Amino acid sequence: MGYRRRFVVAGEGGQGIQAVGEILAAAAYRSGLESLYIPNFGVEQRGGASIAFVQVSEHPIGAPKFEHADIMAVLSRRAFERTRMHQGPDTVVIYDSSDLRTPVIDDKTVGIQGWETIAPEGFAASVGRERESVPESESRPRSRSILLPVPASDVAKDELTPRVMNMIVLGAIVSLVEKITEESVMEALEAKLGAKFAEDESLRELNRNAIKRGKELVQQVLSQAGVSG
Amino acid sequence: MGVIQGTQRQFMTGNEVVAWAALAAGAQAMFGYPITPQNEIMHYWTRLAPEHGLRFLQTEDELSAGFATIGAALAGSLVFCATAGPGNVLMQEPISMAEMMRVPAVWVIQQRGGPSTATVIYSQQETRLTCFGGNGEGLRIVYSTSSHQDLFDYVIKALWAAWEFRFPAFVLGDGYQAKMREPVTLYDPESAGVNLPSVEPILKPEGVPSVDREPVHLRNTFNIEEELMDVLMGHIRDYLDMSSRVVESEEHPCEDPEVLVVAHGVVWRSAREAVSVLRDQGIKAGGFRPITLRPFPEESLRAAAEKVKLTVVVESAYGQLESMVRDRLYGLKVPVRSLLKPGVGVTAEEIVDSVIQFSKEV
Amino acid sequence: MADEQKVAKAWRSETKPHRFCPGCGHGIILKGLADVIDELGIHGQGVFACDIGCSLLSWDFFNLDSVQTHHGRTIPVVVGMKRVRPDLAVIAYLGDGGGYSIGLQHLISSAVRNDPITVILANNTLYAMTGGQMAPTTLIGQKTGTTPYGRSAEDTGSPFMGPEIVAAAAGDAAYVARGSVTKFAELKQILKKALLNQVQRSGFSFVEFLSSCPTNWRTKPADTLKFVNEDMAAVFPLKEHRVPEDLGVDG
Amino acid sequence: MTRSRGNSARVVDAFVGEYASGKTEVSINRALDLSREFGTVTLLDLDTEEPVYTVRSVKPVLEERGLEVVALDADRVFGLGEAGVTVTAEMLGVLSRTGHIVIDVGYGVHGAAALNLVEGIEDEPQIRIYCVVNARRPMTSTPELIASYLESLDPCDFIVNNTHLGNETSLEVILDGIRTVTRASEITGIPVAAVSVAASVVERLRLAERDLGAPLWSLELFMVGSPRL
Repeated sequence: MGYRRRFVVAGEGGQGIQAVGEILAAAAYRSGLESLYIPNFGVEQRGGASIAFVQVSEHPIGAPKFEHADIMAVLSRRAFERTRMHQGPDTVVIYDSSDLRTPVIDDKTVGIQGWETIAPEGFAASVGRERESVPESESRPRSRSILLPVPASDVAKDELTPRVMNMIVLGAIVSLVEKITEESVMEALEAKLGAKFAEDESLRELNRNAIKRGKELVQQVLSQAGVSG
Repeated sequence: MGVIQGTQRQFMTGNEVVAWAALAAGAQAMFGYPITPQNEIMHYWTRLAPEHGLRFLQTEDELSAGFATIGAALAGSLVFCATAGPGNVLMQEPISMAEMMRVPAVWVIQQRGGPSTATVIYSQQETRLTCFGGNGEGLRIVYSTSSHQDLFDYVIKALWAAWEFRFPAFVLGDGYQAKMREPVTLYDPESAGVNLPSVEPILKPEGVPSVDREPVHLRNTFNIEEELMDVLMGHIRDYLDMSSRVVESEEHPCEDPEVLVVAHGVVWRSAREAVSVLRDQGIKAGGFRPITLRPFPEESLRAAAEKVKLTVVVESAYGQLESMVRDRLYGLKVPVRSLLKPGVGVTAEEIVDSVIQFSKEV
Repeated sequence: MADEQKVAKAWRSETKPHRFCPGCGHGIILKGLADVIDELGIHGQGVFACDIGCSLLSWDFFNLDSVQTHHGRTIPVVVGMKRVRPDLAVIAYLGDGGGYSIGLQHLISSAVRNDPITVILANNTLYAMTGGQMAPTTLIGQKTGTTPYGRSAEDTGSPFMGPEIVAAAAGDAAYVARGSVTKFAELKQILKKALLNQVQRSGFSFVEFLSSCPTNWRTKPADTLKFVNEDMAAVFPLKEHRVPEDLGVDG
Repeated sequence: MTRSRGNSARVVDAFVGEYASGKTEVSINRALDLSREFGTVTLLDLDTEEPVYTVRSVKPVLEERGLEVVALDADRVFGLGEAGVTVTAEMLGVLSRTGHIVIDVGYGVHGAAALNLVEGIEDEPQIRIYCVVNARRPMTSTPELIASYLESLDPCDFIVNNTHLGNETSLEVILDGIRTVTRASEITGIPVAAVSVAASVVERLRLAERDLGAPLWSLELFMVGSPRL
């Protein structure tokens, strides 16, 4: 079948999941690959999780729907529950090891309530930062599936700004895909956010640094685990 | 000079592609009412509107959008409309008038789950509605697309066909195609040698009525049974006459196939992929895709099915394509099995498993 | 505008006598419309669209290009035309069922948008098309096919006040009025303003005319007249509800 | 016939009745009978209620049989059922014609009121209004229902008992009908002018040999089969 990679990126609405999917797909396209991106579909759409499906290939891509992903990035427990059917025996799962407990929307919550509106940055903080580990032991039975903990939220908050957490995740994903060049990622970033960068030059560096940090975080995990790049 | 310079490879959503295709074909107006998953067609059309002098009106409902589309077409405008699901249901009223009065307008249908409100996501459950909705005979041209390239090509072709043959024409997409992004080649149809619609006022042609010419009086009401049948038989003859010029299908070839997988729309992508996998596994599979669902490519389907020992129909609906296929294969001995997933996408893996299972059974 | 030398009469004699019943108000409204089109000299730009109902009997009434549509859907059809051909003078002709019941959303929305179209509605208090059933405009106590014991306000509400409601939805640019087939001179003045507001001011116009249906009312000529002038007029006041300040009509 | 008006006085008979009571068949037969006896007869279709199943559909057949038929022509009934059933000046002025007049009026009370539209009807000395009753129809199935219906029609001069069950008409149906309608006639004081029965049934049940309490009108049926305009 030739070279082909399938991705699932999943998290809470407001975390910038779809931007990761869009830039990932566009970067693959700019790298000379066929590429297909589709936002949430199927039952995954319900319940507030935001999911992006991306496929890249040397050949034209068939169905937008697939069973098992090569790489998954899951940024909340709920998103993981919604997408675990795509975790196959060989799937690499990146997860936010600094993950926050899914915020509870109740009648005390002020502001917009509804589909894909929860957990914007700042909001999560307002409801407290309770840690929860994501794909713990119960997800392990999938024999060879590799889990990569990436503390994206913590790094974003402590080193950059919470808003760029998703770009750290993007950096982590593309660090595992040789055929997507760094140059094309930056081009796709520019195409997506160029207008915003024009308003505030500092944002460009912030996003670029986040992508780079994502790569580094993956390298760290892999080297700790004794796996070479 | 067209709005697209030369040939451009772009990475876009399907809804964007529809708007660009309509623009490239020279469409001047669109009428619409918000319904997911076709909304972005209206969004892009309205964004493109000022630069290209395009008309748009968000109407009070789909009935109004459909009838305004008819009014604009009668007045000689290259016009289209887009809808989905429950909107498509309402749209059948104006579409039936377009059918009766031979109004050359184009509808883009981005199918969503049904019946009722169901899901806003994806489905192939509007296949029968789009082909045969309304209180008539389904005198429509329906192209079912499976990729962004199809969306671009067939929106242009549907606009041409509607005016060439004076039947309402449809581009049947779905929520996946609407929302997903993939590469597409945009081109200027004229320089690419593609047929462009030839548009003229139907209701208000040149000249002053009763001075230069007779007034044009259009109607869809008739007095007696025989009068209606005369009118309809004229339409039906025209429809049958044009069919050979309109029908299209695609095959995924395989020498001496023993199994034929039939699918339309986005499911064709999975079917084609499944056929390749099956062949790798030593199963002699072939694929058939009707591109036009109205008129249906009957001859090519029969020719393909005659050669095989098993036909498998795959669709994201419960037998809407299957019944069309069975109807066309009547009299052939080939058994027909189906993988039916109403309102849900189908993966290549599922098709492979089903074909293997069905092959064991027959 | 039509070429000066090419002005024809809007009245199409080939299709006369028309198909309306003796004493029907439609023929009076349409005669007035033909006169006004001639007087304004807009024959060359006029397009006539009619609804389902007895109004559809007007489909070939005029020497104008015309289209007969579906029940209640005439307004969106002319809106579509006007959007792509602003040079046309489009006229939507419908009854009270098409305008106030099945197509009310189109009437109100078009008024809100100030679509530059002219909508003419005949109010005869019932569905003449299908054999005299209750319409939104049926008077309290009036017997119809579906109110055989008379319309009751408790059960089916009160007569629909079309121009009053449309005037409330429309802006200052709209012309909205109610006339009567029993007052022909005023009827023509109203029609003239309704067309001028479109062709001169690109404004929306809606005019209702109290109309007669002796066939379904089962009335003799004198009673027909009395029903319009007394019974109907008592419920539906004849007046102009909206007149744009700069809408000028010379005699 | 109930009364002989002789050759000098003209006949003006109007037939009213419930929906699908058989008004039209009775009207046609009455007109044909009159034309056999007395010459020129005009049959007026004043059924403004039912758009299709009326005299209009058999107009050519009746004209061949020598009747003058005043009904809408097909080209006058544009959009039939959508545009309503219109009347013409010719129809409303029917009383100005010479010869006998038979009027087939629409169904129900509202239909019967259409007679009011005919010019000069209130001053016509020869007008006789017949109510056609089929006691096998639910709204006129008992003497009391028939009586109340007849009163609602006011004025009504005679009853035509047209009780039948189509092809299933038996002697019992006819005799039952006679009992029911006779009772209604006693309640209202409105005489029964005739018992009308399809000719085939008359023959099958040998009704001509029986005393039915009123003259027997043997009906030749014209409205069977699909309607024609």
